[in-house]
Amino acid sequence: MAKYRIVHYINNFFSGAGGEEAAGMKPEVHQGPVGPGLALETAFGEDYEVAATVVCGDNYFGENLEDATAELIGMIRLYEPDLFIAGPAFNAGRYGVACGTICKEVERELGIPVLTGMYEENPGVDMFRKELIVIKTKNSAAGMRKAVPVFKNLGEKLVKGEEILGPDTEGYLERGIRVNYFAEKRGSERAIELLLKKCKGEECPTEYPMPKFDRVEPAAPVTDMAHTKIAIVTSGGIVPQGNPDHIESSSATRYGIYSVAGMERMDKKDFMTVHGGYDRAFVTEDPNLVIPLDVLREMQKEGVIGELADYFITTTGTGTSTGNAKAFGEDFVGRLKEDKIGAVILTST
Amino acid sequence: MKGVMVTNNYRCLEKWEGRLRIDYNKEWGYLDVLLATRDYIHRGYFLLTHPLAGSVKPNQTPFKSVILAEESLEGAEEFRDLALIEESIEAYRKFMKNRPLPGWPEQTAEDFRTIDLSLMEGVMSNPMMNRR
Amino acid sequence: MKLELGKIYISDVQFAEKTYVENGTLYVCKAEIERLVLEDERLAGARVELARPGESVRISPVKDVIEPRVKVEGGGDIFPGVIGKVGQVGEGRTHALVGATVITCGKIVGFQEGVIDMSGPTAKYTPFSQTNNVCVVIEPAEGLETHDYEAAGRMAGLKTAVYVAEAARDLTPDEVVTYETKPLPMQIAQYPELPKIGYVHMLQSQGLLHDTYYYGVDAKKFVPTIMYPTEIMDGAIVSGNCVAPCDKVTTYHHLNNPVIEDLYRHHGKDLNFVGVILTNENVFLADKERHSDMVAKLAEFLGLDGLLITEEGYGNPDTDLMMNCKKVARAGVKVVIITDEFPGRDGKSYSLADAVPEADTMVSCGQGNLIVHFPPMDRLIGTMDYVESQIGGYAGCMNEDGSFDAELQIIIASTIANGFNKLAARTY
Amino acid sequence: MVKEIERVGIPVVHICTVVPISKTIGANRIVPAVGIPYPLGDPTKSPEQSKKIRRELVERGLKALETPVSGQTVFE
Repeated sequence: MAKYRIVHYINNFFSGAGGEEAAGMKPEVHQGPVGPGLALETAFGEDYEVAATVVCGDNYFGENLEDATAELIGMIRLYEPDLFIAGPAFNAGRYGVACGTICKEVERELGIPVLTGMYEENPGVDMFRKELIVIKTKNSAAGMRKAVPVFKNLGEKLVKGEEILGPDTEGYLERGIRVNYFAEKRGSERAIELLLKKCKGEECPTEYPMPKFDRVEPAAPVTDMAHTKIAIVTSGGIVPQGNPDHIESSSATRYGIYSVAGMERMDKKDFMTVHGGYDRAFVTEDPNLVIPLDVLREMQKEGVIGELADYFITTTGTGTSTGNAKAFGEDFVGRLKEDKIGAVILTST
Repeated sequence: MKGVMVTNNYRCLEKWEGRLRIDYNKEWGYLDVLLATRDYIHRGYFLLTHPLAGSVKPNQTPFKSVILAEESLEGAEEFRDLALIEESIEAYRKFMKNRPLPGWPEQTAEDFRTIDLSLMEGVMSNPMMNRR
Repeated sequence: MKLELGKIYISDVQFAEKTYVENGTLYVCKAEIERLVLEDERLAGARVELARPGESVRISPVKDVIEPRVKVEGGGDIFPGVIGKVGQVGEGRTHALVGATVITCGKIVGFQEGVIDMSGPTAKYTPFSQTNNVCVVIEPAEGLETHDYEAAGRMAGLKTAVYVAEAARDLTPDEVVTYETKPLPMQIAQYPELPKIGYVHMLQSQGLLHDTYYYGVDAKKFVPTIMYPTEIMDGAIVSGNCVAPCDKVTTYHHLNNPVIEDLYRHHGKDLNFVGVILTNENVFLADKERHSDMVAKLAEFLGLDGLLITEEGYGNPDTDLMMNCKKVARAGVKVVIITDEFPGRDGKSYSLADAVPEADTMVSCGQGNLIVHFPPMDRLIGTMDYVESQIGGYAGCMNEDGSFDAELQIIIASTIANGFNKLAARTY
Repeated sequence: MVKEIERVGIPVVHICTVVPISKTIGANRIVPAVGIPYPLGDPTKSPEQSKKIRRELVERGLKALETPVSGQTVFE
C-alpha cells in the first residue's frame, strides 16, 4: 500500500537557515523531512511519509503575502499530499500568522486537511482559530516533544475522515463552534443544580458564555490644556467641495482626512456636507456648526489650547454600522498618536 | 404621538394609512426595512416594536414591519434601541448566510403578510398607541 | 394548593369500537373522534391514525401535542377557559394517560410546524418518538381564513385529548405523585433554612401563530402574575402557537413543565420552591419594559433568593429574556437562564439575538441549525408537501425516495428551551 | 470611533445631538449639542450669538476633557 503523503511547512529558523538574518529568504522546497519534520515522520509511523518540506522566511512571507503563498502552493501541489502540516509556530508571532495563512490557502486550493500548532497567546491564534485546527503547544520549541503525538493523532483522524472530538480531548485550541451532544441530565435539572451553586456563592460555570462587552475605560483627563494639541473628528459628513473621496451620505464605508491649515474658519466655499440624515441647509451655509474651527482658532490664539491639528477627520454617521465605524477608528488612530494629539473633540449631528 | 411604521407589507399600508405615517416601499426586502429603521434611530426616533418581532426567522419571511416614534414610551436604558437594531441586523446576516430566503409562491407570501400584519395588529390595538 | 397526579402508564395504542384503557393499552374509537372533530364546521376533514414507538412512521406537519388528562377531584375542568369552564384548577386529583398523546397535524397554517419520526436516526431528538400517539389529521374548509384555521386546529386537538382522557377517570393509577405549594408565608416558614427559589415562565405572545392562553386569556393581554405551580398541570396554560418546531412549547410541555417538575423534586431537600411568575413576550417594547420591571418586582416581593427563566422562541423573546434576567439580577436575585441556540450553519455565530452581562449562567438546550438526514419511512401521517417551506427545510431538500435533509429546527421540541430534553451544546 | 481613540489613551469629548447614541457607541465624556440640523451654534439667531453658543459648547467640551471621570458622564 502506498504511504499517505504529508507536506510540512516551516520557517527560516526551524529549517536551520538562521534567525533574523535569514528571515528574508524566499520559498524553497526540500525532499523529505527537515528539522521538526523528522520527529513528525517518526511519530506518524510506517503508513505515512513526510514527502517534502517547504520553507519560507517569516519576513519574506509577511511582506510578499500573495506571491509567497502562490509560490508555496505551487510547490506543495506537486507532491499531491494527503495532509498538510504547518509549524508548530509556538510563540513566534510572524511564523504563526504565516502558518495560519498558508494552511487556509492549502485547504482552499487543494481541498486537503490541514493542521498547525501554536502557543495560546500567539497572535496567529485569534486570527485563525475559528477556521483551522490549531494544536495547543507550549511557548517555545521545547514543547515539540509533547506536541508531536497530538499532531499524529489529529492528523490520522483527519486523513481517515474520523470524528474530531472536543478541544480539551484532542488538544487543540477552542474554535468557538457550538456542537450538540446529549448530556447525562436534562436541562431543567442542570439549571437547578447551577442555581443552587450560584445561591451558595460557589462556582457555577455557564454552558454558554455571553459575547464580550466592549467598554473602554475613560482616558485620563487633560491636565495642561494650554499645551495640548487637539484634533477634530466628526460624523457630521463635512467634506471639501465636490466630495473628492466620495464619502457616502449614509451607511459610510469610507472616511476622509482633510486639511484646515492656514484657515481661520470653515468657509462654505471650501466645504460642504454630504450627511443624509438631517436638513443640510444650515450647515451648508455655515460648516462651523459642525466643525467649530472659528472658535478653536480663537482659543488657540488666546492660549486656551496649545495647538490644533491642521486637519480634521470626517465620515457620515447615518446608517453607518458600528463595525465600519470601529474600523475607521482603528485605521486613523495611528495618525493621531503619531501627531501627538492630546485630546479629541468628536462632533455628531 | 408622532409615529412611523416602516414596512414592505402593503397590507399594513392598506390597513393603517392615515392612522400614522407609513414609510412603505414595495421594493424593500427584510434587510432594507431594518436598515431604514436604523436610519430613523440615528435621526433620534425611538423603537416601539422589536425589530425581530415574530419568531419567524429572517431567512424565512420576506415581510417586516417596525413602528417607531419621535418620543419614547418607556424609561428604557438609553442605548437599548441602537443595540437592538444592530443585533437584529447581525441576526439577519447570520441567517441569510446560513440559507437565503426561498422564492415563495404568492399564496405563501400572502400568508407571511398575514402573520406580519397580525403582529402589528396586536400593537396598533394597544391603547398606548392612541396617546396624544 | 395540593394536587395529586395519578399516572396511568400507557405502553400501546390500538383502534377499537369504543375508547378505554386495559392493561396499559389505550383503545380509541376512530369514528367517535372524527365525528367530534368534524362538529366544527371550519374543518372539512378529520382522519385519525396511530403512531407507536419504533414504527417506520413520519408525522408532519405537527401543530400541537397534548397529553390526555382528566380532572377527578378538586373542582375545575382541564384546560379552563379554553375547553373547560373558567374556574380555578390545580387542586385535588387529576389522572393522566402517561405515555399517550394526541397530536394534531395537517396542511400548514404558517410554516412553523414540524416533523416527528417514530424511528430512525432523528427519533432521538423528539420526546414524541417514545409516546403512543393518536394523530388527528385535519383539513380546513374551503377558503378558511388563517386565524380561524389555527383556532380550529387548536380546538380539535384539545377536544380529542379531553375525550380520550375520559377513559382514565375511573381507573386506579399506577402511581400517584403529590405536589404541594402552600400560601407564601407558610411556604417560606416550612423550610426556613432552604433557599427560596422561583421560576419565571415566559409565554409566547406575539400575535397570530404566536399566542398562548392562560385560563383562556390571550397572554399578550395580561401583565405578569403569580401562579401556583400545580395550576399548569391541569391545563391552565394552552399553547396556541407554532414558533419554530424545535423550540415550540407544546401543550404537552406545559402540562409536563420540566422546570416545575424538577423544582418539586428538589422541594424541601435543598431548596424551597415558592412559586411561578408568568410573563409574556410581546412585540411592543413598552410592554417588554413594563413587564420585565414587574417580573423583577414580583421576584423581590416573593423574597426569592434565586430563580430560573425559560423562554419560548427566538429573536424578539431573547430581548424579554435578557431584560428579565438583568432586572431580576439587579434586584439581588440569583438567576439561571435556560435557552436554545442558533449559531448559524457553521456553528460559529453568537446564538441569541440579545445579550446582557447579567446572563452569566446559562444552560443550553442544543443548537437548532445542525443539518440532519431524514431517511424514508414506510408510512406517512399528514403530508410532506410543505417540507421545503417548513422552518428548517429548504428548496431542494426533499429527495424522490421520501428522504430529506433539514435543520434540526424542523423536529418538534428538539431544542425546546425549557430543559425538557438532554440535548445540549458545547464549544469545540 | 470613540472607543478606538480612547483605547490608545487619548481622551475624547463627544459633542452630539443624540446622547443615547453617544452612550451606545461607548463615549465616556459627552456634551449634548444644540440640535440636529445645527449641532454647534444657532443660525436662527445672529451670527455673533450663534458663534457665542458654539464657543460655550467647545468650552464645555474642553472642561469635560479636563475632568476625571470613572464612567460615561454627560456634561450639561
